[in-house]
Amino acid sequence: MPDDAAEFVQLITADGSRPSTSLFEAWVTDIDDAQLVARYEDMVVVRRIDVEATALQRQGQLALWPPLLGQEAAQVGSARALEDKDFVFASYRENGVAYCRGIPAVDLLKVWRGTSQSGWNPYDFGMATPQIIIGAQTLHATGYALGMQNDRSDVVSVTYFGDGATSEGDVSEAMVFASTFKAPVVFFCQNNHWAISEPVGLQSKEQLVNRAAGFGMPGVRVDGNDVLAVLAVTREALERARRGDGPTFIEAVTYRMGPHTTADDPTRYREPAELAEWAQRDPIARLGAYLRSTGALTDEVAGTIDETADRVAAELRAGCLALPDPEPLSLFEHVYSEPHRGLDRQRDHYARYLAMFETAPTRPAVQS
Amino acid sequence: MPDDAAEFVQLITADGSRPSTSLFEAWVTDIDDAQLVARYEDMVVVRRIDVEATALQRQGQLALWPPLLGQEAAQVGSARALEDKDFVFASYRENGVAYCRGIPAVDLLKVWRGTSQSGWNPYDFGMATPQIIIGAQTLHATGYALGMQNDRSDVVSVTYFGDGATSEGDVSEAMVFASTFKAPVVFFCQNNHWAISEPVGLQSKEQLVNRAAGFGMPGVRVDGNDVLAVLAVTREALERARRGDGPTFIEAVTYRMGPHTTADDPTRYREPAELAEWAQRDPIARLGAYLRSTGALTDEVAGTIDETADRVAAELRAGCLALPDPEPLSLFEHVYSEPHRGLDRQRDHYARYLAMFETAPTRPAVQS
Amino acid sequence: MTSQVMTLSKAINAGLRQAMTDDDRVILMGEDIGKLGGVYRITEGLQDSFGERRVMDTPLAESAILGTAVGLAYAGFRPVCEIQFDGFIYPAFDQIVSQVARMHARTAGAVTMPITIRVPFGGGIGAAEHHSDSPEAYFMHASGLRVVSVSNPQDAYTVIQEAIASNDPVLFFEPKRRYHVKGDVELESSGQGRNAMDTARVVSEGRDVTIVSYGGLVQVAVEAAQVASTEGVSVEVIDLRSLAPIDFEAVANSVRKTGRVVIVHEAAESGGLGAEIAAGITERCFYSLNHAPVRVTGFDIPFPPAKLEKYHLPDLDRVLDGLDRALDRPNSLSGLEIS
Amino acid sequence: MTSQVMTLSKAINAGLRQAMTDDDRVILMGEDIGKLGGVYRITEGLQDSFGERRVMDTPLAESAILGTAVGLAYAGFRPVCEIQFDGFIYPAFDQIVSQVARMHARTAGAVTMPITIRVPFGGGIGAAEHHSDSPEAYFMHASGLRVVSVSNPQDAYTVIQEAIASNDPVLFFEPKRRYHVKGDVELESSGQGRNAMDTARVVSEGRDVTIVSYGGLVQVAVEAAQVASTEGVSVEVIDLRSLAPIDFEAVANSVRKTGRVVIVHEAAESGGLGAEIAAGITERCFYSLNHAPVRVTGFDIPFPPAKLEKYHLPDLDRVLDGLDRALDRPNSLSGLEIS
Ligand SMILES: Cc1ncc(C[n+]2csc(CCOP(=O)(O)OP(=O)(O)O)c2C)c(N)n1
Ligand SMILES: Cc1ncc(C[n+]2csc(CCOP(=O)(O)OP(=O)(O)O)c2C)c(N)n1
Ligand SMILES: [Mg+2]
Ligand SMILES: [Mg+2]
Repeated sequence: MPDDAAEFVQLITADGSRPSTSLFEAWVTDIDDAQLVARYEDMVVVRRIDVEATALQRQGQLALWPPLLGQEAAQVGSARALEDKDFVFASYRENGVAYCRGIPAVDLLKVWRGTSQSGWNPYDFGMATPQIIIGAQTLHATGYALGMQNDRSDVVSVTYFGDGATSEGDVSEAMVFASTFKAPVVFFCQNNHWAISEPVGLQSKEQLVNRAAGFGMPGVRVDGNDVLAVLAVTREALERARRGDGPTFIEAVTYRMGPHTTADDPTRYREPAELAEWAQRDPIARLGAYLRSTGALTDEVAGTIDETADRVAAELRAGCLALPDPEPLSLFEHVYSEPHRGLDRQRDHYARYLAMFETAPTRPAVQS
Repeated sequence: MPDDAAEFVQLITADGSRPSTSLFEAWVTDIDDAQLVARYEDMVVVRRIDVEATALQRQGQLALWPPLLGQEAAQVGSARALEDKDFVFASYRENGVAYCRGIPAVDLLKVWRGTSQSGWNPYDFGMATPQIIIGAQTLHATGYALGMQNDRSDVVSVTYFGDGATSEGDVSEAMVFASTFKAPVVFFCQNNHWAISEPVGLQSKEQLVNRAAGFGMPGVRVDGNDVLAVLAVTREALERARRGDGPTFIEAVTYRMGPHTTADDPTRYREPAELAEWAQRDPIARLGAYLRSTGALTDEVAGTIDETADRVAAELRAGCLALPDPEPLSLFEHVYSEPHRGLDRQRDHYARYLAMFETAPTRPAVQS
Repeated sequence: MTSQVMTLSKAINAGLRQAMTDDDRVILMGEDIGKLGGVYRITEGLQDSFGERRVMDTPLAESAILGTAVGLAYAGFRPVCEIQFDGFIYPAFDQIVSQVARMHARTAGAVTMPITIRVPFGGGIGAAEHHSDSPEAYFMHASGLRVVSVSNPQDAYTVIQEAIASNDPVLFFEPKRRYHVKGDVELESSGQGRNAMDTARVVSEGRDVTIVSYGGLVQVAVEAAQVASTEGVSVEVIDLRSLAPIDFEAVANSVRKTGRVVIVHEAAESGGLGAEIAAGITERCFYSLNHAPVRVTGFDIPFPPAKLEKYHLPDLDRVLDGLDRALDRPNSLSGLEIS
Repeated sequence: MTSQVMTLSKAINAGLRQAMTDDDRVILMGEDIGKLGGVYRITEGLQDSFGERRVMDTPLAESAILGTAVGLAYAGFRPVCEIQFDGFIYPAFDQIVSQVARMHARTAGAVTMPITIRVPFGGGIGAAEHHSDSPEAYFMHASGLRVVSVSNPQDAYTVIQEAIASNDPVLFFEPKRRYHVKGDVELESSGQGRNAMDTARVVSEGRDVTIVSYGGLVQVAVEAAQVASTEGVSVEVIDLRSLAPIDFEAVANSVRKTGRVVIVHEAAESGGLGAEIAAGITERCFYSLNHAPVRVTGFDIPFPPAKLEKYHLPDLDRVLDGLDRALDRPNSLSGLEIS
């Protein structure tokens, strides 16, 4: 089990103490208890969204949902290190990142309810819509960073991907390009120990962070269940990119406590003991314990946070049920941004076809 | 210039001395002067083949030729470390490797004369035919190694690729698979400093050998112009693979002294000074100097070797000119190994079409 | 003859098991195919029976799955690669079209590539993006490959074994939407002579018009034929099975009889299989045709979000409308005509 | 009007230069395109003029070239990616069909992908394996992309600029065998209104039969028309230019007039553009057709070794034979008939 703090950056231990021995403390000197309570709230709300969405899926309101349970600190800690102007290219599981970017929770559901292929306008939040092709987004992030570099802006792009994704050629190629051109991009790998049913050991015999050096960029391994440590290392990486010193690879060691998606049954391939062990390192419980010890988290504060979470969840549910089904002819929208004689013809055809049914009797049922 | 012997394994220096300080000497204790003379002959013959093929291209007998000038030691040293049963998956420039595998030189020309897509039966020589898609063969080698492992054989597969190839996703994916499954495969990278017009620094800011560690395999950097050092490090890697300890990455530091292919004009993109500098480290001159200093290489021996080289070259030229043009209907051969109704129909059609011309008058010339 | 009722997915599983039992050079490779048995459980139980070396969970890298399969084929194995979903085959495109497809020709026949590539494909399952593609046309255009698809458990059982036994590389497209449909399977129908894989199957005979389809839409074609018959139209339904090469003899025989044809598939119309089928039919049956071949296909759009797929995918009504057009009659439902 | 005689390759170079001058968001990316100016020198001199940031030599990774182009498009750039040869586009296939093609639709129009992908394509140059492919059909089947090809310097100059100006992703196929052919180029024909890129061009008018082609074989079609005219046959030659979407209006107008059509391309017949063109013509012109559309194409084989390419590629004789077949007459050369 790679939970030995010697192997990664950790600022708050699994049982909620804060030894303050890490050099990375320097990156979070401005983070007071109030801010930590805010991160605690982020994580509680994000988990509540996750639970609600899972319930919506169980109730048939969503076709699928990819839970982030257990990865709240990795996502909140890194996303809260970003500035508004930065740009995120993530996979499908970064609901916590999306929340921190200000994306309304209901927008996360559109894809999984099947009403659209993406939930928001990327430019409104500095975050691309979810990427399903494993690893593809790491190249997009690198290209975006090259664009920022061309424009002499100090915007950084951040890409999220999983442990499994590190095996895809695209991720290696992204590291090659990023390194060669010193692109201002942060590679944020959430090593949640599983790629569906495959343990991380199948993807690599070596710690994933070690991939970085061979591609000519610094690598940092961080306790992904420690929101403060994640914030610190991400800040460092962002700062490096912003000052023109190129990419960083961060391996956030965390755990996917739930199934891969709601369609998955992890009992088929992993031991309950492993899950139990990781439950001891829960990112929320840990920060809660620390903040209780400092006195910043009282029952009253916790109660308010729970209320917020409940409100967000209730809004999410209401919003989900209110999502309108798309119109049939929207099929043809936005495939091209300019007129297209082939598709325009198909649209016309289909519109006339649909119109027929308005006046037509109902077809007799098929006996199949 | 990465010619500092501290940065790589070197047994014979550029000026032909042999300090015998390297630990890798242990791998070549059996190599006496007679054997070194044989390697010298290999390199001389291989270079002679290269020169002859280049001449054939200039004379219009070949459409193209990819010279290996300067890379003789990297290829001969590594290929001579192999056993017959081992299997090579190379790119298009490994003419020296092919020579050492016993492939008749004329077979190398078929591809470049355009009479066939490959020159030999891979199983006859334990070497796949040339691969043009950069990096693709590294996966084939890894798969072959997995097959050997399945069969509990001690055969090792060796893949050759260039510095440029390291950027292709396929090469990284091959390293992932090889490492995960401890496949008995050797990744032999000839860093000849150029990928057509692109210097190696565009592919990587880091020494290529450092790629290895992140993928969980040992990496060795070797003076690619020192045939003995290359032999030593390749033997070590083969031995590791054979005893079940998995893949190795070898970076052989060498230099492409000629153009990328005969179609290329390197004066457009590189300085003459660079070439001059590398000429000082010529792999053949160096071994020659060493063998002259030990007395093993006399003028007489050198003369015999030159005669051999001339004979091989003459045979090559004669063989080239004698290569038969393929028959039109061979177009349809070996596309499938079993009958194929679609292609069989096209073949019949075309055979009848061709037959028409046997009785037909000649078409009047087109005025275009 | 042992016959058994099973689902299409179980039939593939049984076929794989049989092929692995018959030939110990057959090995399976893919993501999550081992302990999990694949996200669709097609390989369920096989790792238990045949071990980790013959049922290999691979790292997440599709190009590597196919590229190492090439090397394994070099070494005398018969790899069966699972691509988890249709939309994830593209990273392996280069290895498939440049290596798998061409190695036999490149080596003048010295090396064979008996590789089977299993691809769950198509829509109709309410899935997320990249989980409903129909990429078969890309591969039928890549010389050196064979492409097949199945529509029922019996063919699934037989054809997967034939594909594995073939010395040529075969893309085996599995219609996800039909995985759970049951049917009778003769378990002894394998091994004896190759024909299911190479030939089209007449699903139901008819006189007035032919429907050519494959995979997940054969059932829709059959339903359309039933409805049409209530309207007095006799429809012949052909299940292609082999998409490359196409069994044009079977198709042309039918169209010469009926003089009319509707081609039905999920993939985009432009450059889809329907184009090749229509062109091939017209070349062969020009003087028998009473109407241009009609294509009823997915639109030329990226596969749409789940809530829209029912509009995108050819369904009963659209196939019936296609039949009406092929029959030169107004839409049998609305009485209206669209050109 | 400034008109100048230049080769097709120089015309592309001039078009790129103009596009880069007109819009500083245009950047070029590819292997060896900088100092070397590309292996075909299409980008010669551009890095000198516009610098290394706008003419980027990239590491050897085609998927990354397209994948980073997606990110650059996100950031408001208009990347023009060079794929060094046709046969090297497949490693980028996933990024092209799953990302470049679909990003606009995926984001409901929020993000545009004004990416141009330049691909030197086709045979006839005696090249080694993977240097003579004609992969255009793969891309015409991938919804979300536009696909164009050019056959002469004027179109090369105009269409490359239109492709770059388009907010949709465009595959721009350059016929290698025509790079060195010279022609008149109006240098001021750019910018004003988009039409060359979207429309087919009638190269020469005729009454008896239509030839539809594109790219490198348009010239062969023209030569065939000349020879046919000496035999009293009047041939209309159409250069498609736009391969996706196809300008079926122009094609159908011609075929309605001639009643006969021969489609000529280098790519394999099965699933090639010819299939779509034949099917589309038959759908539109069924009652005007006197003969099934005839396809004269490369065979369904991997591109053969150089010494064999002259047999594989449609040449004057094969196009003439195709014309004879379309005209229902015995081969004008041998007097024999093949069905
Ligand atoms: C190219 C590609 N191959 C396969 C898949 C199917 N797939 C979806 S998620 C997944 C596992 C990904 O694991 P990891 O990268 O660790 O991310 P995590 O799901 O753990 O967040 C797989 C194989 C895919 N989406 N894309
Ligand atoms: C996938 C692919 N992309 C591009 C090319 C074109 N190409 C041929 S050789 C070459 C350079 C290869 O450089 P390197 O790997 O260093 O090998 P070297 O030629 O130096 O031996 C390139 C870009 C190719 N053959 N395949
Ligand atoms: Mg994971
Ligand atoms: Mg090189």
